[in-house]
Amino acid sequence: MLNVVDLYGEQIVQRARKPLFAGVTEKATGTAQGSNPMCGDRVKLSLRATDACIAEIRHQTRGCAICMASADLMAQTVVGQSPAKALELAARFSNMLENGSTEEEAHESAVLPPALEVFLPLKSHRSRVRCATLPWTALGEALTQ
Amino acid sequence: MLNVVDLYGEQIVQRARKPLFAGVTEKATGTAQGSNPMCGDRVKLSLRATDACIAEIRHQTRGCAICMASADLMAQTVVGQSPAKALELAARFSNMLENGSTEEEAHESAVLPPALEVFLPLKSHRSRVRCATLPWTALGEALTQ
Amino acid sequence: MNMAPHDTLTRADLSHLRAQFPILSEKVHGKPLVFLDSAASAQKPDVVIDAMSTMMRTQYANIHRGLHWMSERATEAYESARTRVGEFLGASSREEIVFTRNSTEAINLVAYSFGSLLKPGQAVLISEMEHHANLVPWQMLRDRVGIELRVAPITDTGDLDLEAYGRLLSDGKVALVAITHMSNVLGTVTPAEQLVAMAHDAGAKILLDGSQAVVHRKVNVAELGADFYTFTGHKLYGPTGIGVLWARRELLDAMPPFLGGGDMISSVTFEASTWAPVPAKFEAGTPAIVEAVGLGTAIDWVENIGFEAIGAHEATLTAHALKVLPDVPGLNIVGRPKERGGVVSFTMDDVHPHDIATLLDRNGIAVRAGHHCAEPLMRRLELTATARASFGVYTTQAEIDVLAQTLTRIRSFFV
Amino acid sequence: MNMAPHDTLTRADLSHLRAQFPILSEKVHGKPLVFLDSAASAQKPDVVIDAMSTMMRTQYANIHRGLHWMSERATEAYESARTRVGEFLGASSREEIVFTRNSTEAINLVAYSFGSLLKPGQAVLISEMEHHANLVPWQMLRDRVGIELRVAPITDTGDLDLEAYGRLLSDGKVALVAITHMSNVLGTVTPAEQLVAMAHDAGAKILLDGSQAVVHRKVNVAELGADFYTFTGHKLYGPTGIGVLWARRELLDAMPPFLGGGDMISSVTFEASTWAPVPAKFEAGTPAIVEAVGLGTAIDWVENIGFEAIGAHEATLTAHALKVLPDVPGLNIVGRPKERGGVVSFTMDDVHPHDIATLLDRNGIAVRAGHHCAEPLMRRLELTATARASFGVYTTQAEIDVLAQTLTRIRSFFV
Ligand SMILES: Cc1ncc(COP(=O)(O)O)c(C=O)c1O
Ligand SMILES: Cc1ncc(COP(=O)(O)O)c(C=O)c1O
Repeated sequence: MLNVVDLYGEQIVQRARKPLFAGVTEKATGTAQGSNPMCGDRVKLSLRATDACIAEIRHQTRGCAICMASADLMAQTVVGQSPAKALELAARFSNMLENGSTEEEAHESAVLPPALEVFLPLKSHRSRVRCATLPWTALGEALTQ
Repeated sequence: MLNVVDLYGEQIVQRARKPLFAGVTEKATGTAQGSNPMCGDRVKLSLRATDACIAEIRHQTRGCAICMASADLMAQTVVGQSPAKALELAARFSNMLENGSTEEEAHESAVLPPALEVFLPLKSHRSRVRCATLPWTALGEALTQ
Repeated sequence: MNMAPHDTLTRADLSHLRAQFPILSEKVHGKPLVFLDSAASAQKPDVVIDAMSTMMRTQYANIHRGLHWMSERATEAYESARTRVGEFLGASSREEIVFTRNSTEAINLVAYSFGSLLKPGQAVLISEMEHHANLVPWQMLRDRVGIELRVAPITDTGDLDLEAYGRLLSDGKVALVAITHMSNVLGTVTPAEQLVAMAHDAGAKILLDGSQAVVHRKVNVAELGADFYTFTGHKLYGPTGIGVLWARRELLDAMPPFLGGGDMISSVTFEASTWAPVPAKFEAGTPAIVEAVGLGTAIDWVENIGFEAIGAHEATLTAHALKVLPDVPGLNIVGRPKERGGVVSFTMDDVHPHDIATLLDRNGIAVRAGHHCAEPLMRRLELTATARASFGVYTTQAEIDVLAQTLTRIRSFFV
Repeated sequence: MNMAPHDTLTRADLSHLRAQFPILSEKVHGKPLVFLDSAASAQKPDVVIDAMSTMMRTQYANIHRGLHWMSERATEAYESARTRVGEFLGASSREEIVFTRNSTEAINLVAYSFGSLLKPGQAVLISEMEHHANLVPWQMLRDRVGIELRVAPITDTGDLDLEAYGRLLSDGKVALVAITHMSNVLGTVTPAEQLVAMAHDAGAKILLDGSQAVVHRKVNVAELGADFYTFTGHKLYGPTGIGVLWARRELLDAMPPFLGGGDMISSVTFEASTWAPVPAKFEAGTPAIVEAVGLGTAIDWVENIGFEAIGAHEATLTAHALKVLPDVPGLNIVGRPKERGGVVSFTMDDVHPHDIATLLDRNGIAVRAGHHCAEPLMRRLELTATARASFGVYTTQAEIDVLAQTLTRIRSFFV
């Protein structure tokens, strides 16, 4: 049997295969491109936002399943939120994956939207963490232009 | 008790203390200086020779007991010999110390004047071999000028 | 290891051999380790680990200049490792062997030292399939000295384009060719003798990056006719921290030193220093003494098996991989060179190489995924990354079968 | 080693400690080894040897970029060694630690990279008591770039002449001071804080060569205020093949890379490359992975004993040596600096240092004799060579007594 454990959960594989937020935002107020030269992952983000609310956000992602799913679930998580809140989530997400050593600790310390918890198993695959945080780094850029 | 084994034999210590061939040759036909920058050993040689015979040879040596004694015993060995014979001895001496791995082998392969056999124990102190060969290197230079 | 050299490895030889690698009985994520990442770094046999421990436990001191027993023994061990490397490469003298940290440093040494003798108007010629280690140092040299950097293209099969290579040499401006002897991505073994002959005809010196090649075949620098050859200990079943530059004596003699410090000088005043004879001139400071001794032991170990047996074994493995992997749905082999070593790169439709590697790892199988430090080659291949399985002398056909089966499952998981 | 840190080593501690060094129970020429050559290279405790073996036996692969378990574990081990070194030196971040082969390479890295930012008219200031490792790279830089090389003299006691140091800085042309933190010949511990303050007042950066100093005392680069600090693993009870450059982050950021290759780039095309963030920018190619891990273990081991205890022990040994050695007929201690570490150089009337070393060796005692890679210092002292006894944490007073007794016999043998 293929040992996939919980790393490539249903959610991740689904979103990687059929992203719901792929594409380009019309009349974007912010755009950014994040890339990881180490593996060629690349995320192009476009969004339309006011100070109060991210009205629309789309991504064009070329990369692995983790990166693709992360971009898509990020878009779903932040749409409708204020830019400030989104930036806070971005920081919390990276922090959750990059620090703390056990999944338990991370669960406790960071209150994340449940949809993002599918990435928690990455903590034991440190070399893949950047795949998941790349879209969030791009988001930070797109929002602070 | 001090373990000196046969390395610093009577001959070597005596010659180091009171060299018989120290000094400068008058009307020298050849001179040379050998030095080992690693330890500061320095041998200045002067000699008077025809094609047939080394009539006189003197050294001024600043260095360790091995180097000093080697210079002095070299002078004693080659004086009266032809330059050609002296060069042959020089080659044989270096060869004896630098090659072969046991003292037995060296004894067999190289026929050296018995006076020089006091240096054979150096074979198990490879780092000191250069101290003994330095005067002979200088001799080669002084004879081939 | 008291296996007599013979032509191929029997099943019994192989299990005897594997038993000498303690790490091969480790488990990863609860599964037996299947280590298919030897091209990145090979595992170490017991004898190498023991040689290093034993030296540190019983006969260690700093080398050279030490007049005491421990130092003389350590010096002897270090210098006899140099002799072994010289014999291994067919160098005409042991003084032509310079110990470095790795291949990368060996190439940089040439780029700094030999490179400082080059002048604007001259060129260095590399190829499209170089590892960054044999590319970036020449870019840096170009930017320092103002030489030209030329790149010989490869064909679609992943072979060097010899016609283009000839054209790039033809104006006589190329002072140095620096080309891999075996590609770490495509597995391509380059036609070294021919490259050497063409370089020399054009008046160029030639450096061969043997980091991958020495592991898989008998290399003889005299027969190759090369001017510089480099390799790295950790890929040859030896320790990390030790690599080798071989160069012709007259080149080493003519080259200025690279690093300054102890052991590389003949004498020093504040005004000026004079250099020690080679190879000391290029080995400033305390070298990786224990690691050099470990490398010497690794070479003994490899030669005791013999390159006929190693070559035959790896050829069998590679042929097997090239037979079973294409049966995996959606799998594409990257590169079909004429002559190749035990390295196979591939991609899979619908599954990113990173996901392949992570999922293989979850099943105990170690492969590498990424650009393999060869970004320009990736661009030439119009890929951003590949997965790569690479074989060592301890690899079995059964491991390759497990790889193929697991890849099939991974693929069906994603589509 | 589960000794709690305390102020001094009891006899029991010491024998417990010695038992951890397998080599110390070896015999040399039939006599028990008395190893008084630790300043050249220290012996290795069991834990260091075991850490290296264990890694190669159970958790080895090439690091970085590897997506599989073995590679992730090896990367973690390597990077946590970096963290340990950073803490050990009091660096403000782990990214300020660059692994090199040894001190010599660390200093050369600065000479090439920081040195390439210097211009004719600027000067580098060293001292009269530098090891060749902290002298030759600056001569080579001078000859490459056209800077001036200045030399601060020492006093007759073997201390740095601070007045002269100040004068040499006063015209503001000195861009970099590079001075030893402890002399490997005289044992002099230089007044580092003061040297740093004076250098900074004169607008110069300062590099401290800590190769000897880190072994004997707690070093904190933040408290020292230095800009660069270097040391070498093998003198700190660690492996060969690994050294350390610490530098302020902003300096590392501003400096161009030294060696080119894998792992030091961010992206590469044939036209140009961009560099990875520090410290990767300065670590091209496969590093000395296992050796870095060994060094991390050595540091743990040293810190577990504690520098209060180590310092107190070595001060006692040095004081004892300075008491008993002058009683040896004809013996002259070389250098009487104000503050010193566990290194004592000496000469004996009528007996050349080489003969001293060889005869001591015949009696099992390892000391070093020669110019100790500090020829210009020898010239300043009007000597061609000295004999040098140097102490490690495992050295005993009884060993120093044996040294003194044997020296007395050697002397009487010669006169
Ligand atoms: C003061 C000093 N600096 C630099 C070095 C060079 O150390 P390494 O040979 O490990 O590079 C030494 C050791 O010999 C030393 O004592
Ligand atoms: C072809 C080739 N050249 C050079 C290197 C660099 O080797 P190292 O990292 O040991 O310097 C490698 C290994 O990654 C390689 O495969």
